[in-house]
Amino acid sequence: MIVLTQKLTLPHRIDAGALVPAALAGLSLAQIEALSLKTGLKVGDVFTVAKSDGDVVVFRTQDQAVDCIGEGMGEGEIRVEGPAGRYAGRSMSGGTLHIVGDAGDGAGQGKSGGLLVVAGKAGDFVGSALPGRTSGVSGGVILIKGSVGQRFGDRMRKGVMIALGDAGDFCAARAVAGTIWVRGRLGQAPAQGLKRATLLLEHAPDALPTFQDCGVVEMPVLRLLLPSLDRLAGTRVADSSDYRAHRHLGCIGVDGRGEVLVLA
Amino acid sequence: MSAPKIINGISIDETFAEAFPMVGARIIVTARTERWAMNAGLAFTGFATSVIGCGCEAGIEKVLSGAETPDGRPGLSILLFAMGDDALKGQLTNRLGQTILTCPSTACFSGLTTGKKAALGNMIRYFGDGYQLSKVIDGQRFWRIPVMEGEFLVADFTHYQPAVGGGNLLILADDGEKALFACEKAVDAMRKVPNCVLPFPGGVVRSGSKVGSKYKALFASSNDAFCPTLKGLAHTQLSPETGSVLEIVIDGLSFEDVAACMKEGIRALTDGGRASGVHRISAGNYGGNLGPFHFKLHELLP
Amino acid sequence: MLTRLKGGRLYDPAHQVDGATGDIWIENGRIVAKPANGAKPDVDHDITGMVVMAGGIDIHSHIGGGKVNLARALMLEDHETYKHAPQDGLRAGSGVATPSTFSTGYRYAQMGYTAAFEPAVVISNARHAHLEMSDIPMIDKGGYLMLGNDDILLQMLASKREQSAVNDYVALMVQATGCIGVKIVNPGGISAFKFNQRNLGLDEDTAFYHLNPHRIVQSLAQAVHDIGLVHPLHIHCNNLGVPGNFQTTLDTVRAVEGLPIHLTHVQFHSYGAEGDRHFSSAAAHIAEMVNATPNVNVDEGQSMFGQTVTASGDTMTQFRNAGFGDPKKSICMDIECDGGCGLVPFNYKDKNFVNALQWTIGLELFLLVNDPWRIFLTTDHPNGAPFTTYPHLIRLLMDKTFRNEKLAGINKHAAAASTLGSIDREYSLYEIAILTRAGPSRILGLKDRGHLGEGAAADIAVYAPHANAETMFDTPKLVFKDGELVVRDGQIVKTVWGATHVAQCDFGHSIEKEVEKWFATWKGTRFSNFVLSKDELEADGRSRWVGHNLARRS
Amino acid sequence: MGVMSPDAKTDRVCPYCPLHCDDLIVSAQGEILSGGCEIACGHSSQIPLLQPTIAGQAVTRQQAEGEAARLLGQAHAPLISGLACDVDGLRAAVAVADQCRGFFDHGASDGFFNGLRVLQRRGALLTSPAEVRNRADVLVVFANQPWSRLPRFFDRYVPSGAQLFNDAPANRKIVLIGGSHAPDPLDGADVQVIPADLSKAAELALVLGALVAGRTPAVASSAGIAIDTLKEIAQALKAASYGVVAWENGDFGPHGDLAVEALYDLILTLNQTTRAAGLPLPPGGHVSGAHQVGLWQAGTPLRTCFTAEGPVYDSQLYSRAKLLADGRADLVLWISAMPGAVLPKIDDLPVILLSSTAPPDGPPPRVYIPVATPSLDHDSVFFRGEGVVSLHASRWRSPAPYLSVAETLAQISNQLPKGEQHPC
Repeated sequence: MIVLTQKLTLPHRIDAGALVPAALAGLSLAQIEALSLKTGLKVGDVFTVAKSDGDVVVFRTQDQAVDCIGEGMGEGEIRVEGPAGRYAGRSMSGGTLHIVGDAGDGAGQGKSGGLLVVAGKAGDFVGSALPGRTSGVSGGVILIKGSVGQRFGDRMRKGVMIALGDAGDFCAARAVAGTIWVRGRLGQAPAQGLKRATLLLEHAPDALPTFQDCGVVEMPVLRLLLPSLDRLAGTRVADSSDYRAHRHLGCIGVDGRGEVLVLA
Repeated sequence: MSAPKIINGISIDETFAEAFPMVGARIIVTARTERWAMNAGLAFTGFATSVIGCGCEAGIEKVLSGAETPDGRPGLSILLFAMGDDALKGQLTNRLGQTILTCPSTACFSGLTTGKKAALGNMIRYFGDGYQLSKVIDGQRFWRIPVMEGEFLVADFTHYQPAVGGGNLLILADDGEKALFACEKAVDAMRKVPNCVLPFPGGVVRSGSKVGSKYKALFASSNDAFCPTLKGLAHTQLSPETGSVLEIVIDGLSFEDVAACMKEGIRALTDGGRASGVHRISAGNYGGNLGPFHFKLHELLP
Repeated sequence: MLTRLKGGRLYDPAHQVDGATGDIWIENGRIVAKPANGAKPDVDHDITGMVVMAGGIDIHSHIGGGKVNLARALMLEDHETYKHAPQDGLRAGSGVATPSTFSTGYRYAQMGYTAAFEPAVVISNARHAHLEMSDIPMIDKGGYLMLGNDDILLQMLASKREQSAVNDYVALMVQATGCIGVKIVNPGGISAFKFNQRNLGLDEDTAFYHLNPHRIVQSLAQAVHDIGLVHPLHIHCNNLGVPGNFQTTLDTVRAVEGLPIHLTHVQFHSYGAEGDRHFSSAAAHIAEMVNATPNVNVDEGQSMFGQTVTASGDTMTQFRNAGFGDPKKSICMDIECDGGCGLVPFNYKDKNFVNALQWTIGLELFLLVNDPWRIFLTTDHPNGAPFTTYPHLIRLLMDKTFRNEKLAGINKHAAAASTLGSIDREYSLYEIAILTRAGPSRILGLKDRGHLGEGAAADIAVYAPHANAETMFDTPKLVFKDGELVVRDGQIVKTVWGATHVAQCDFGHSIEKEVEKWFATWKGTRFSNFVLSKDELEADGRSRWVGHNLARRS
Repeated sequence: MGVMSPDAKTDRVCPYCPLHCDDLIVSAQGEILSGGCEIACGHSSQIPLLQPTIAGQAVTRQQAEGEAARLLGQAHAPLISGLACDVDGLRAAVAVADQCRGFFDHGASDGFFNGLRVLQRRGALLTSPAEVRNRADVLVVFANQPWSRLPRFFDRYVPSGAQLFNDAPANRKIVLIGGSHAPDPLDGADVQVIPADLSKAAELALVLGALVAGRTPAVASSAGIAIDTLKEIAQALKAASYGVVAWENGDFGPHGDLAVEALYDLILTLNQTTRAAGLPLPPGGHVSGAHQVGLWQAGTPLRTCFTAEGPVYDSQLYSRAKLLADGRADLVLWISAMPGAVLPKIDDLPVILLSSTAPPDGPPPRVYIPVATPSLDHDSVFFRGEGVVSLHASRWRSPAPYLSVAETLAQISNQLPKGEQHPC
C-alpha cells in the first residue's frame, strides 16, 4: 500500500503512532506527507513516501529513532524493514506487525490482540502494562525470535509471548495469566509475584525462592500447548514427547497459583 | 393402513416415525488408552436411555484414534440429547463431574464448534477449590483442575444445537431370538452413521411405549398394540405371524442425520431378507400430533 | 464601565423573581440599579428572551487537596482520555473525574458556575488544599475543615472538656485553616479504623477513646452553631454505603437534638436492606424526615453512570470498598492524627442492580423532598459522578419523560424496585435556580452571591432557552464573573481569578497555647508554620481572601 | 551553634533536607543557632556572590533572562527539570513547560518513581509522620543508610519520648533491614539492625508476605537474612497493633518498583487481620512538591510532555535521563535553588541553569542565572518529603540580591513569544 522510507537524519525521535494501515488507506501521497506527527513534524519531514503493491504498510528505517510504529493498530499489516524504536505495536488490538530488525523497549506494551513478530532482538518491558494499568498484554501473540530484555511479559493478563532467545531479569514479573515461553536462558529473579500465569522454560532458572517445588509431573495441557506454540513459533519445542515438566507453584508471596514449568 | 412395500420379503409399513425437537451436544473424551476412554464413556452415557426417566439420552457416537482427537490420544465422541437448554447443561456437568473428572487419565473437549455454549470446565472448575488454572490455547479456553492423579484437562465449554430425538424403527419378527439378531445387525450398521446415537442398551429397546396409562401417575405405559402376548386385543397391530417386536430408537443432530441412520437400519434389515425372521418393519408415531419430525418409512427405503 | 443585560427572563429566587423580564445593570463588578441619570451602558448585551440566573454555586465538590491529587495520580486513564492543550491564554490540563486545577475552573465556568466548595480539608493538608484552589481560575472557592476524627478533639471529648473549650478549638482551627465551614466524616470512624476497628455504628463506642459517634456529632454541631458559622455542621454520616444505613442517618438527626445540620451526599446514606438482594431504597424515609425537620439541610450526591473515582476522607469505608474498585486499585492513607483519605475508582453501571438502584434513590430523594431551599444539587464530585454531569442531572429533574426513558434502560430489577416511575414531579427553572444558586448561597452565608439583587456580585449566567434542559445548561450563552464577561457560547473568553471565602472566627487564646503545644509534642511541627494567613494566600496575586465575620452565638 | 540573640528568629523551616524540620532558631544573619543537623549546619549562612553569565561571560540579569527566553522560544522540545525549588517556583516552572510545550521532570525522581508506578497501577496503603510517631509499635525499615541524608529522621518519626497511643514506647520494636548500623538517637531503644542485600528487596518482601500468610518458603535465607529471622519479623508485624513498613525507594535499583509492590502486598496481607501501613522515606530535592504541583496543574505527574493535544505522561520515556539519552529534548532548563537536584553533565544541549549556587565545574551552561534560596532568602512554601504536610517558611535573613525562581521565570516567561505554537 505505502512505503515510508526514513530520511537519514532526524532532528529528534519520531512518534509514528498515527501511521497505521486503517489511517493511511485511501490517502494520496501528498495527503500522507502532510499528516502531522505527535512530535510536531509532518510525515514528509521524516519519511519519503511511495506507493507499493499489496496491502502492507512498509517502514524502511535506518535507526531506532522511529517510535510507536503500529501503535493502536486494529487491522491490516505493517512490515518494518529495519529496526523499530520504542513502543512498537503498543496498544495494538489486531492485525500483524512484522519487524524484520530489532525492536526497542516497550514493544507490544498494552497489546490486546493481533500478532507482533520481531525477527531480531527486542528491548526491555516487551509486552508490559501501559503506565498506570493493572495489567499488561491482554491478548494476541508476541514472538521475539532473538533475545529480549528485562521485564519480558510484565503483568501479562492473557495471550502468548514467546522469546526464542534469552530473556533478561524479572521475566514474567507479576504475570496474572497467559503463557510466556522462553527457549533461551533467563536473567535473575523470574516470575516474582506470579499470579496464575505459566512461564514455560527449557532451561531451569537459577533459583525460585518464592515457589513450591512440585517435582516432575505429567502435564496433560502440554499436549495442546506445545504443538500450538510450535505452530506459532514456526519451530520445534525441545523434545518433550512425554509431556512432563518440572513444575514450580507460586508465587507464594502473593498467594499466587501460577507456575514455572521446565520441560523435562 | 395403506399398502405396504415389500423388499426381500419384508414388508415395510406405509407409516412414519414421529420425532421431537431436542438439543444435542457432542463432547470428546480422551484417555491414556481406548480402554479408559471407554470406561469413562460408558459411565457417562450410562442410564441415559430416555429423557422420561434419565433426564437425557446419550450414547457413544464413535471411537476415535489419536489422529482424530485434540490431544493426540485415543478417545470417543459422545452425543448427549435433552429436551431443553437447562436440562442439557445440568446433565452435561453432572455426568462430566461424576464420570469423566473421576476417571483416570481422561481429558474432555468440545465436540462442536458452533451453536450455543454449555459449560464443561467452566462449571466443574470449582472442584479445584481455587487451585484450578485456565489456559487459552489457539483461542480456546481450557481448565486444568488438580486431581490426585495429576491434572484433569477440560475445555471451558462445548457448543450445542437443535437436534432431533425419537427417530425409531419397529422390527417385527417371527420370534424373539430372530428379532434380536436382526436388530444387532441393524445397530452395527446404524452406528456407523455420524451425528447419531442409539441411546438404549445395545441400541435396542423392547419396551416401546405408548403415551399415557390407566394409572394416573404414569406418563407412558406398555405399547400393548405391539405386544405379542396381547394379540387377541381389539386394537392389536400385530398379525398372527409376529412372535416378537423390538424397537431401535435414534437421536441425531439433525433431521437428515436421523433419516440417514434410519435408512441404514432399514437397509441392513432388508438385506437380511425374510430369511432373517423379520417380516415387517414399522415405526412408532402418535398420529402426527405431537412431534414435528415425520420420518416416512417409504421415503427411506434403500 | 457600565454594562447592561437587556431583556432577559430573570430567575432570582432570593427575590421571588420567577421568569420576569427585566434588565440587569453591572458596574464595578456589582449588580447595580438602573442609573437614575439615564446613563447609557458602555456595553449592551441584548439577551431578549434568554434565561438569566446568578452564577451556579456548588456546595460540595472535591476540587483540591491531597486526596484529589492522589486521585489524579491514580486515575491516569481519566487524564489520557480527556486533555486539552494551552490555547488563547488558557493553560493545558486534563481529566474529567479529577480534572487539573485549570480544567476544573474552565469547566465550571463553561457551565455557568461561579463558585465551588471543597468539602474535605484535612487539618494538616489545609495549605495544600488552598494552594490547589489558588490555581483554580474562574470561580470562587472555599473549604470545609474536617474535624471529628482529629485526635486533639477526640481527646478533649474523651476527657469531658467543657463545650466552650471545644468551641474555641473549632474556631481556632477554622481560622487557622482558612475554611468557611466544618465537616465531619464518619464520626469517630476514621480514627477507629487506625485502631483496627472495621465498622462503627452511631451508638457503638470507638476503639481507644470509647466515644460514640453520637456524642462527637452532637458536640461538633453545637460548636459550629455556637461560634456562629452560617453553614451548619456538614455531616457525612457513619456507615456510608452500607445497606440499611438510613437508620443511622435518621439517628444522626435525632442525636443533634434540633441543632441545625447539613447532611451531605445523602443518597449514599438512604439505603434500606429489604428485598432478595438485601439492598433497597429508603429515600422515602429520608425525604419524610427532611420534610418534617426544618433544622436539616441535605445535598444530594447523585450517582450517575460511567467511570469515576471515589475520593473520601472516610478511610474505614474506602478500605472496606476497595474490592469494588474498577479498575481494581485503591489508595488508603492515615493522616497525621487528623484523619485519613481513601480513593477507589468506580464505574457505575446502569445494568448493575446496586448501581442502578443508587441512581434511582438519588432521584427519588430529589423529587420527594418538598422544600428546594433545603436540598442542593451535587454529585459529590467525583464520588457519584463528575460535576460535568450537572446539565444531564438537571434534565432528569426537569423532564419526566426523559427520566422515565432513562429509567427504562437500567437494570430491570432495580427499575421494578423503585418508585421513581410513579413520581410526576418536574422541577421548574425557578426551583433549579434555588437548588443550584439561591439555596447554596443562603446556606453558606454568601450574602452577595447567588442572587441578582442590587449590590450582588455580578456572577451571572445567561442561557438560551431550549426544550432540552441538558443542552441549555451545558452551554450558557454568556457567563459573567464579578462583572467580567468570561464565557461566550460555552467558550472561555477571559481568565479571571475568583475569591476564597473564609470565616473569621474569635477564639480564646488559651486554646492557641494548648494547640501549639500539641503540635510541637505530638506532630513534631510548629503551629506557627502551619497557620495559613491572608497575606500568604494573597501573595501571588491570584487569590483574594474574602472574610466573613461571625457572630458568636454563645 | 551560636549564642541566642534577642533578634533571633524561631520556628524557621530548614530547606536542606526533605524532613524540613521547622523548629530551627536562626540569627538575624541567617546563622543557625539551634535545631540544625549536620547537613543544615554544613551550609554557610553567607549569601554567595554570584553573577549571571551567558556562555561563561558575565552579563546583566536582564541579558541572561533575555537569552534564556530566546533559547526557550526557539526550542522544539525543552526539558524543564532540576525543579529543586519552592512551590511558587514550581508553579512558574510548570507554566513555562506548558507555554513552551516542554517536558517536565524532576532532577532526582528515579527513586520516587519506584513508588509512584506502584501507586498508579495497584494503589497504596500509606501512613504519615505523626501517625508513625504516635502509633507505630513495630517499625521495619528497608533502607541502606538513609540517616546520612535524613539526620533527624528518628527524632522526627520515632522520638524516644511518650507516644499518644502507646504508654510504653520503649517496647516499640524497630528493625532496620539493610543498614549496617543504627543512628545515634536510637540508643536504648529496641533496635535490630540486619544487613541485607536490598537489590533483592522484592524477593525479601515476598518471602515476608508468605510468612505472614502462613506459607513457608523453600529457602533457608533471602537477601542474606536467615528464614528464622524473617519469621520473627513477620510475627512481630502480625502481632503489632500498628506496624509500619518504611522503605527507601532509591535503594531498590532500577526495577525497584517490584520491591515496592511486594511491600504493598505485604502490607495488604497484614491488614487482613491487623493494621499496618507503608511509609516511603521522604525523597530529596523537593520531589514531593514538584510532584504535587505538576500533578494539580497538568493533571498528570512528573514526566509529562505538554504536547499539541495536551499533557501526556510517560513514566519511562519522559524521564529526564531517558530524554537526554534519547536526544528527544533539544534544550534543558535546570532549576536548583536548594539541594537535591544537581545538574548532570550535559555536553550536547544548551542548558539554562537557575541555581542558588555557582554552576558546577566544567564547561559553563549556555545561560546561568543565580536565584535566591527559598526559606533562607524569601518566604516560601515547601511540601515536607512525605508529601502530605506543606509548611510556610518565613525567610531567615535579609533578601538576597537575587530574584526567586518564581520571579525569574516570570521575567523569562514575559519575554517568550506570545501565542506562538511551539512544537514539542
